[in-house]
Amino acid sequence: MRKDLVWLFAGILFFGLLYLLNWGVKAISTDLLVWIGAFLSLAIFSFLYQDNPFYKFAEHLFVGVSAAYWMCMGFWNTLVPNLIAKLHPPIVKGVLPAIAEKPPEYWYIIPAALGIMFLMRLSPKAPWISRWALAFIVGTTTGLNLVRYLRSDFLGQIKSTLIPVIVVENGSLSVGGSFSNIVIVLGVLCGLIYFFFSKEHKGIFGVASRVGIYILMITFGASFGYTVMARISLLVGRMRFLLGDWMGLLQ
Amino acid sequence: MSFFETIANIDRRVIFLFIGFAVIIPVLLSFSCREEATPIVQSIFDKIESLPEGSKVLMSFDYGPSTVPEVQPMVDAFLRHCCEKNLKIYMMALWGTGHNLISESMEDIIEKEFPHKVYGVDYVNLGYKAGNQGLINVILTDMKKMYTTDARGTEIDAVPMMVDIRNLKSFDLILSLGGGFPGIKEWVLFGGDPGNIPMAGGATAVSAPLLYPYYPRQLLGLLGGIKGAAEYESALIKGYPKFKTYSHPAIDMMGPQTVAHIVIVFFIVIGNITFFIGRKREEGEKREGGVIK
Amino acid sequence: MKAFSYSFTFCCLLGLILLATTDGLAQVESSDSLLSPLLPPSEVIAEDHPGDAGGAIIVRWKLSPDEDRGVTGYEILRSTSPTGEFSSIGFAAAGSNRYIDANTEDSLTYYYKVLAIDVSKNVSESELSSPVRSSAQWFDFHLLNLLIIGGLICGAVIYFIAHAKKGKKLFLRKIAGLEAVDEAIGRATEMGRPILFIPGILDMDDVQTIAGITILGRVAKTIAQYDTKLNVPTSRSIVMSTAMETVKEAYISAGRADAYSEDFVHYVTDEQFGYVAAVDGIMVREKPATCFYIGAFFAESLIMAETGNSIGAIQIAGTAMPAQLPFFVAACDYTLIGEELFAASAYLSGEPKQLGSLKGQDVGKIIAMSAIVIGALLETFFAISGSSFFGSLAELVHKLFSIVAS
Amino acid sequence: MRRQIPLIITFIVGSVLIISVFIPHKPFGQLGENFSVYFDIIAVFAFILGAGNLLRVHGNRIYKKHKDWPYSMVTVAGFTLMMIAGLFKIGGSPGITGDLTEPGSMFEELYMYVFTPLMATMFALLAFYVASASHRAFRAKNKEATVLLLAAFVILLGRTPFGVKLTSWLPDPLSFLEIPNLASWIMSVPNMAGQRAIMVGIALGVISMALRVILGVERTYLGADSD
Repeated sequence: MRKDLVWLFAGILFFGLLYLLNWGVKAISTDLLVWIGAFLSLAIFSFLYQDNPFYKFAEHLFVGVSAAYWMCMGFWNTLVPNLIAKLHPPIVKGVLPAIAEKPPEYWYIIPAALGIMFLMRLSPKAPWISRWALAFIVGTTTGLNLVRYLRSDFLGQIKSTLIPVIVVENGSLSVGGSFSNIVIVLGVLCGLIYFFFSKEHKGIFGVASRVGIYILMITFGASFGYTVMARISLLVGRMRFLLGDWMGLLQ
Repeated sequence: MSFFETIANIDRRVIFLFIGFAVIIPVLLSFSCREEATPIVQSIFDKIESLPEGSKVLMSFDYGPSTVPEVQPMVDAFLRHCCEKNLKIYMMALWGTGHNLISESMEDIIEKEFPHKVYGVDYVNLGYKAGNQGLINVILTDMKKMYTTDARGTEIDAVPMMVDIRNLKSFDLILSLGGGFPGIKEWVLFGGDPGNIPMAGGATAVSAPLLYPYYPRQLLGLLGGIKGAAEYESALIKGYPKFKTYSHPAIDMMGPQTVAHIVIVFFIVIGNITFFIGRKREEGEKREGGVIK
Repeated sequence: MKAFSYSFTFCCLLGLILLATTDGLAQVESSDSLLSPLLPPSEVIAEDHPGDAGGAIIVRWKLSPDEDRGVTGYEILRSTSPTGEFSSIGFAAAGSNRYIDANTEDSLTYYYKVLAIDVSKNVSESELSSPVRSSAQWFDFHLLNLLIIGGLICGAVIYFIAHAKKGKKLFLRKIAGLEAVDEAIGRATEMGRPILFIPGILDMDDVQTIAGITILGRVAKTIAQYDTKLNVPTSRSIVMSTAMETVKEAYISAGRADAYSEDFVHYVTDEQFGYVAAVDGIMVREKPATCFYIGAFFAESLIMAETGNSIGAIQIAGTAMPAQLPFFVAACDYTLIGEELFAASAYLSGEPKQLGSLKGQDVGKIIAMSAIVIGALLETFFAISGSSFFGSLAELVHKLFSIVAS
Repeated sequence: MRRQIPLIITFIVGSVLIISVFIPHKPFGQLGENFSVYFDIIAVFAFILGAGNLLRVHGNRIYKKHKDWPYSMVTVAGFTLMMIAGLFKIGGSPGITGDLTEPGSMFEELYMYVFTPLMATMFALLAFYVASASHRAFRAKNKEATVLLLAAFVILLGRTPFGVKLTSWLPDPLSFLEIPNLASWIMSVPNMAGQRAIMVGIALGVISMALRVILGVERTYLGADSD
């Protein structure tokens, strides 16, 4: 018998026993499903110490269950209503009565054909056909993203940087406001200079690119620091489940 | 290995252990630390505090279930404060998901904790209307064009507290809760600014930084994430000690978060101290080495 | 570069003029007339909504002269015949002088009327609009600025790609993360440990994944020359088959078809955290000497990078997710920041054509920087002097960079 | 020829989509949306390849008695169970006509009690990793690292009551130096500037990368590296 499996089974058995024996104890949960959730949570947490049979078990279960989850979602939420029901509505009469009455839309034959082309990878004779579907996907992605990024990230961000570097408020100069705006404008300019590829970062250009790096470092430090609290709140949530819902230690 | 080296190369599992305890212990003890309201939060509290009885407050529920943990505590605190101050509360939603959240908030806070409040006189649910910023644009000049009934289907002029409402300018304060789109930004740009109406809001921690630029001119205050909510809850408890016995989920969340935060800050400080001492020593050794050679 | 600055300025001006002419709102006048019956809105004009796929008509009118005397709003009526029955299609608030009817059939002719309504529910009806039909257009003039700026940048990129073909040598600055690729692969070979490549968690419909896969192709070509195992777990089926194809070709073109194995690339699960759980497992069990994280990442970035760090792997990351960059910068040895990710495959290819495109990107940066400098200066002059000349110039630069949804 | 056709497809699809942004007229206006729908459909077809690969990898391990083969059995079992529960909509009141995530169905129960705790706990590991990463990375090793450290430290402190108290004694004219104010200034000014520079750079990178792909200069993804 393998040692890791012995440990795994012993652990599960122990957990099961605890579950069975807790019937008299008032606080602890009696819900088997909560116990399963608690066991899986602890199994994942155990990875923090080191890899072990419990983590391996939870990880492999997670992979299997979640892969199937997304496949079922794809089947029922995309394939059936957006393809089968469009091509031949009566087929889905049994599952989606509301859609079954609509007239068929035959141009959906195109994605169906592309999907089948993609599967031709498996064919021993013409696997290269799958590249046509792939070329379609890549063409779509690049075409759509080119314009999307140009719009919101290029034009949009530049537009928000068109700000006065001297701020006048109620007729008088606002020192703080002006300083902030100067930092924003110079910060964006220097940041962009840092990204220059085809010019050596030397002289004035080099100085600006150094400033650019510092601005980026402030950005990274600040965003990191800002996120820490949100990450801890996730752990608080898990602990409340373990200590409260499962062990009943919280009122 | 010297003491400093040991600390500098500390096994990360030790840090994990500290973080674990930093969360478990405060959760077990329901430890909460006193949050001091920062000016950006206190100014909202002061504003509501300064409103005379019967003032009209419009609350827009611009969030969905995924951000409920962060935003709901803010809503609850605002509702309690307004009810306590006998302000008239008008609730609406720019988000479809906000509709149910209004009903739930009414049930959980107003109906349960302030049972003497009368629907239609002290508070009203105007429900969700589509249109995003366009909706704000219209109600800036005419409220009843969009809201011909309340969410319960009562004709709008039959709701007593709606009689003297013409448009957004009829309100003394607008509170937008959410932070996504549409949300606080749209309220500022299309409601607060053009109508010159006092505005404040509560946003998720992620979206709050993008709203800071509007404070304090266009937004009189802003609650950012759980921390902002906790600060408001403490301001409320400070002003009205009776709320101490009420639920304060944000403060409860903050306790463990703060302790864990401090542990992280502590480790950063220790890491740097040992790093510098280590480097000094290395330099010293190098120099000595040079002499011997 | 000079030529570009000039042409940029020229195009800016051209665009501004065009933009300035497309959008003119009618000036509104109001006169006081007391105690007379409510006066109707006048000059109702209905036109096809420009720059759309049809199905919408804009109705404009001159406000009722009684606007200040309690007009609460306008009701828009529509009919398909001038004498037929008019039905209400919507309201506009007081003070507004246009309404978009987004529910029209392109084949029908419509007539519009606008009613003014006041506090006491009096109504007064405008004259009939002239007949109008909605139609679809072949060009959306609201996006002219997008076309101009996009055209300039794309033109620059294409120009330098074509230019580079002629074999002109380009200077390119070093990118530390890419310099380290060879060393990282060599190290894995020396240690006899595998190399892990994570192409992000998004599908092929994200351009970062495409960047990740191209870099994988280049990296795999180098790896093929050593006897090192490559492990590419993917979280999307399409990414899996694309990566398989890419790696296989890389091995073939390196002349090492024999060393390629179908097991290099494998699918795990579409679920974000399920995928991370599995990747973490692979890391602690196979102990790769080098980890690449190149593509689109979310919260899982730090979970992977910290686990990778704990096993002592050299880590090279690259992403254009601004929110995840801080974590990679903190936990990895090298990070390709944003734009560098997309430049990486060109760098690694070493082909002049690809490298030329990078020079085109730099022209884009010059455009961005000059726009910011010009715009900020104009805004500043306007703020100080209050002069309407600078005000309107600043406004025009704003328009050039705004995306107006009509 | 086999190499040329995909390149032509990419070129046509990519350029038509770019042009279609400016042409509202049918059928161009809708192309982007339609093609995204196509993508989702192709992705579902591709699941067959993904599932096949997953089962092949774990099947091989079981067959060859790889050292972790019992765990592979767990994956296969979990996959099969969830697949049957989902495809046949087992449990749940209306059966096959109902919603996939109908409360009470086996699919939903597995999601709630197996999937969710695993997901939430995996996510919660971040709290630990964020601590170990900051301990290691936030050190004043050089100038850049010092700037990173300082920015992070001010923001971190600004979010604890301790940090607020630390500087609350500052007189009013210096109130902008109070840590919470400093923190929000960093967030909304230099941080924003950096974010913008990154985003503008990314946009340019995407544009150039997309053009290289559309023009067929970059073709690695097709597995065709050279001409």
